[in-house]
Amino acid sequence: MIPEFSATAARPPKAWWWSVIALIALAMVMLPYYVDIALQLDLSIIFVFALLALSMGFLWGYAGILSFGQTIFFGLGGYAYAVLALNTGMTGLPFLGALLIPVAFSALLGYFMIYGRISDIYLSVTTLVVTLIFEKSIRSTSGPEYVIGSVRLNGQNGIPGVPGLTLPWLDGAPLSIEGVFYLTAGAMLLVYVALRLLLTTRFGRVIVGIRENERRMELLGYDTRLYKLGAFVLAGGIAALSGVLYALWGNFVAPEMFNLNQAAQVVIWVIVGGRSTLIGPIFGTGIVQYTSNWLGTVGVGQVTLVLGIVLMVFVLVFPRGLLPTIGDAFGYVRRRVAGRGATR
Amino acid sequence: MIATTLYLIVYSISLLMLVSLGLAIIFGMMKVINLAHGEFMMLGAYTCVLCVNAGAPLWLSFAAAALAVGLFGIVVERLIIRFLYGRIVDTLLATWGLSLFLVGLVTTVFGPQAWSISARFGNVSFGGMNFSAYTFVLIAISIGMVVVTWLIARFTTVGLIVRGTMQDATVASGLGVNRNLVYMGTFGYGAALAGLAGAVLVPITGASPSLGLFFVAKAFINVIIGGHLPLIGTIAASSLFGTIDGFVSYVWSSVVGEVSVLIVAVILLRLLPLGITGRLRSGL
Amino acid sequence: MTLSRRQFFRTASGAVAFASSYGVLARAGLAQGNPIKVANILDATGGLNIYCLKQIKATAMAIDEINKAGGLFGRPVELIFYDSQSNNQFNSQYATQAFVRDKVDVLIGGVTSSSREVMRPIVQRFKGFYVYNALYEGGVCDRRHMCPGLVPAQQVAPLVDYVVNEKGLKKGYILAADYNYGQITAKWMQKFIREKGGEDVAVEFFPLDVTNFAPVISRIQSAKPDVVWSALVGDAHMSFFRQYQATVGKDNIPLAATTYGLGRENATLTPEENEGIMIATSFIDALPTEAAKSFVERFKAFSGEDEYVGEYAEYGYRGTMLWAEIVKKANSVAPDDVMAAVDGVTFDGAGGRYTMDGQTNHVIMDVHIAVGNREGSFDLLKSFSQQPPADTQAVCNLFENPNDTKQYEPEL
Amino acid sequence: MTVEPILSTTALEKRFGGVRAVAGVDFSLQPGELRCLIGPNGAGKSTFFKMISGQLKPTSGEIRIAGHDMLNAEAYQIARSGIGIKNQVPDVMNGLSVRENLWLAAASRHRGAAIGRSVDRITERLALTAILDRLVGELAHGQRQWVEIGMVIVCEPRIVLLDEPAAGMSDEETVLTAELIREINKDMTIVVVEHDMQFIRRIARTVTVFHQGRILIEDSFDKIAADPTVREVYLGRSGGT
Repeated sequence: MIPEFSATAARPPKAWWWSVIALIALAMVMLPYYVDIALQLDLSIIFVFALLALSMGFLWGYAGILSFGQTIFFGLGGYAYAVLALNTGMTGLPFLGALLIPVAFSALLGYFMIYGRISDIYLSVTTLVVTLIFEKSIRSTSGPEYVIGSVRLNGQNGIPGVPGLTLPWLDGAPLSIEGVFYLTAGAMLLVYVALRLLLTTRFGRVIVGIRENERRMELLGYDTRLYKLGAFVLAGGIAALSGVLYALWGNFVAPEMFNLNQAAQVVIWVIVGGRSTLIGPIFGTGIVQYTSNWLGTVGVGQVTLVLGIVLMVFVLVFPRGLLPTIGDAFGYVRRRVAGRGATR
Repeated sequence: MIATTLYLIVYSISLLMLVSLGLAIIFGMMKVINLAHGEFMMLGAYTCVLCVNAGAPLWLSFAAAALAVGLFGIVVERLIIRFLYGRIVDTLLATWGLSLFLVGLVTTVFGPQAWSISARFGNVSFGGMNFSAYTFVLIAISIGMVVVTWLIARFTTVGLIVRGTMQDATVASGLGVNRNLVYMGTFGYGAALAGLAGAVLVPITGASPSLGLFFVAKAFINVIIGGHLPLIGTIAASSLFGTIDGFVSYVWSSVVGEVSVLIVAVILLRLLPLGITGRLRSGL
Repeated sequence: MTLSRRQFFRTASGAVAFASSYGVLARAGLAQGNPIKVANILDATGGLNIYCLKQIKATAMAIDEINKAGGLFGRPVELIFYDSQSNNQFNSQYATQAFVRDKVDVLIGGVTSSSREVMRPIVQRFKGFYVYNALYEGGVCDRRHMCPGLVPAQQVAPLVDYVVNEKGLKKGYILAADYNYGQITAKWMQKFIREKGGEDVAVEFFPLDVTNFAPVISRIQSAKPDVVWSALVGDAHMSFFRQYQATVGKDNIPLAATTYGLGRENATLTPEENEGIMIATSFIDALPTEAAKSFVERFKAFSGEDEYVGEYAEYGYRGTMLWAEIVKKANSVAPDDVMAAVDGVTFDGAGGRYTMDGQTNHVIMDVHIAVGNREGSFDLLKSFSQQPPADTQAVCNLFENPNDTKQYEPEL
Repeated sequence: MTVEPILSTTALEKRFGGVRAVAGVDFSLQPGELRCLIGPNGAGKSTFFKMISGQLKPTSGEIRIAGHDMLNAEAYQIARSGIGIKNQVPDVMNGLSVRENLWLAAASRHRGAAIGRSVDRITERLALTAILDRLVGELAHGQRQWVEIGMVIVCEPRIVLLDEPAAGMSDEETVLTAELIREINKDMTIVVVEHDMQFIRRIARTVTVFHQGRILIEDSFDKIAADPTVREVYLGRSGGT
């Protein structure tokens, strides 16, 4: 068993876990001194997407809600930031505003689905359909009449030139590539730690209980729909953060943020990494993104061909994902070793 | 004006039935959501183009497409799907992988460009309007597909066995029915319908690697809204969405048509979480 | 090396094979000194690759020819290819990687306007030089960017002139893809049609994934125009030409298109569907010039593909060669020197003479009116000599504002 | 003097399509009672329990808990009003440990350190210490029943509904369960559905017999056991299980 999963999930992390986190944080701080900015850029986008994967993985693995449409909040976050920042000329407040708008929408959509008691697979489909609605609607805004404030929505082409985050103590200059690296790495690490700690709280334990047996939790007196809505909104917020960071990373937003391909990728990252852990989605994102990035420069021909095979192999052979499978293998070896020791 | 609207609506409905029946059968009978459905259609389209280019008549190419994709479906069922029965999400993910794989493979083999065939059907005119004669062929085939499926399910032994197995697999296998064979056959039949749909679309859209992508979302929504009864569900959902799309696209524009279909779909999911046929216990 | 480059092409058909150009030279002992590095970022995979696959090879052929002719001032040219997988995120990553890690001297590529707008700020940030080989909506005003492709006014004006004036098809029904290019092109169509005394009865836009054109075909028949104008783009929209031919037919209402042929639609539709579509272009395979014939032959030999070549492939070759000419004139590959040397550079290519317009960094070129034929190709009808990028010139002046980097939308 | 019933239903009815699973039940329970419900399979006992606990919405009728109308209340509201139920099939969080199951149950009632204390108390009372860190899904059927009973009573409900608490238990466990039920009856009102007549004999004072969705008869165990109609509909058919 992976420590995060099941029995010990609710326990506060041990000292070794905190030391690993501290080491990783230190490594992140040091990294820009040792690697070129192209690699920092590659890593930053992995961190951004890892947040998106975390939002889906958390919702699926811990709350048992399979949402194919985390891209809704990802895209909304990006677009909200672009529109707010370009309109106001500020970046700090738009950053916050861009988190609030998708969160509000996720509360609305979540209320609609969870309080309507839409069954599991239909919830997945509804989220997918909603993200497709957003994609189609945004795509059809290329005419000059689609303006929010002074910003053209630009349809298919998306909004280029999204301003980078300016921080008051940096003399108002937009964040450099190193700055974006620190921002994305920090955000990912913080969200990961926060989610891990959340699982030890009453809220965290209750949503895991609901995943295991929603009816029992209700019979124990928990308003399960409220908890599920809470988890859904939280995940929406994480996806929104990912979307805002994406806009800051590439300085553009486009309707592709909502599309089927993007939604599919999130699922692939989570599946590859492991759906019942928090660290799995992060690793999955890293591996898949790095692979497609690398495939694009070595020329294997069709990248989708390789990704398709990866997805099939994982579902058929390692349905629990990479990390849990490795964890199992470790556990097996350890038991074997321990077993041999005992018989001696 | 009225005739045109009516024609567009019937055409829209037929297109939807054509592209979603195979998916609906596989979903309704086997509880498998086949996300590679669009790519099955694409394979059918390429089969059709290859046959026509090799000199086969069009109708024979349609049959060849249905047969080839049907066989391919059986292979897929044996190699992938059968390990995943009862795991609805996993089948969805595995077929998603298959879909990406097939798009990549076909692009590598046939190139990214659309392939076309020369098929002259001419046009029919009435009321000062020309209508493509082929669209009437498509409407006929689409209706034919539904009718034939209904006849098989209702009046043949095979249909009876399949319905029985899907209702209660243990009882059926107790009666000496080979369950594997039934699943294989059903999946193959659904795939064959997808292949036929793809082939029938060739004169309209050509065959290209992205063919599946254009239709799979529509088919998917249609099936989910239709619910678990493949025939009634497909007919009901196609009629509803076809009417909306056909009418709205003609009176306003294609964008408004597509978005209104999606919005109606979301509202329906809220009202009927199990689809239109969700509350019906029996039927086809 | 036992496998010749051309064989490698056929077997791999992937793009990175081209990166070996320099390797071959090095082994042949031709390479002296540091190679000049050229990055080419295009979509070999994904939905946009119908515009890119030929251009990737044409760019490689241009580099190959430059190297065979001894490189640029004695230095060999190395091509590095990146597959952006029809995903702007990769355009962003690879553009940065090209400048930072691979330290390229010029960036060539991007096929959509959005991919260009993602990469231009990166080119600015690293003070590089960027060649965008595509037909687009016009208006980019940036000294670090050059575009050898057609812009709407350049293309639409001659086509309208021919269709409305010479053919007398006054009443037009405009269909366009629903994105910036389509929106802007539709406006230019309206403007020019009205100026020439024609009438635009309707303008309609279609999302790029629409395949069912039955509703609009019915509306067209009710409106009874003299001609249908198309700025439809992409794979899905090809269905329009099929469905149009099966209902209305070009014999009844002719079709004129600005983008038709870019995705090599002519080579993939059937003869009857292709026949009679009127287009305005800067290159077709069947141009009756020696330069065009030679280009088509060389490309077919280089790529090993015996198919219609098309305008986008020629853009790749044209853009690379124009850049090379500018480098020769500047006698330096440094982006700032290249920028300064742009104005007035010419290259006599397959579509005629290309002259760099330093005011906009766009190209003055011949525009050819052609019509689709039954052989999956086009017949030349008429050529308009040396058309300027008038729409972009109206809004952009890099001589006066050298620090401009905006993309303007022309006011109509 | 009549005490207000802690739980009462009036003309409670549930239809599934054309079938009336519960066909007009008037039921009343006094505080502190230990009531047994018996009846053949399909008599409507479990459906009745599910309506009281909010798992099924009644077609018509009335449910009152301590005088409050609970007909349209959600399951969690009913639970908070003091009803705890153990369902027929063990209904626990199989993927979690025994400790976590009990913790979740206790946390619905308590806050902070009180949660841990009540988990400790129930662990001791039900002798679950040895299996505390095992996954519930890995336990034997009988053990899971105990965990579920523990989860119900750790919430300190006013009324406990137990649907076949002794099913699948060994004789020894059955005896222990009966003892436990009698013990918790000191603090809580209890309704038990059971088939095992030996078990009922051990615990029951008043027995209610369900038949075809209605209450057939309500009396003391001995009278019921002697009643010929009951023997016919219930004991006669199911062979006195």
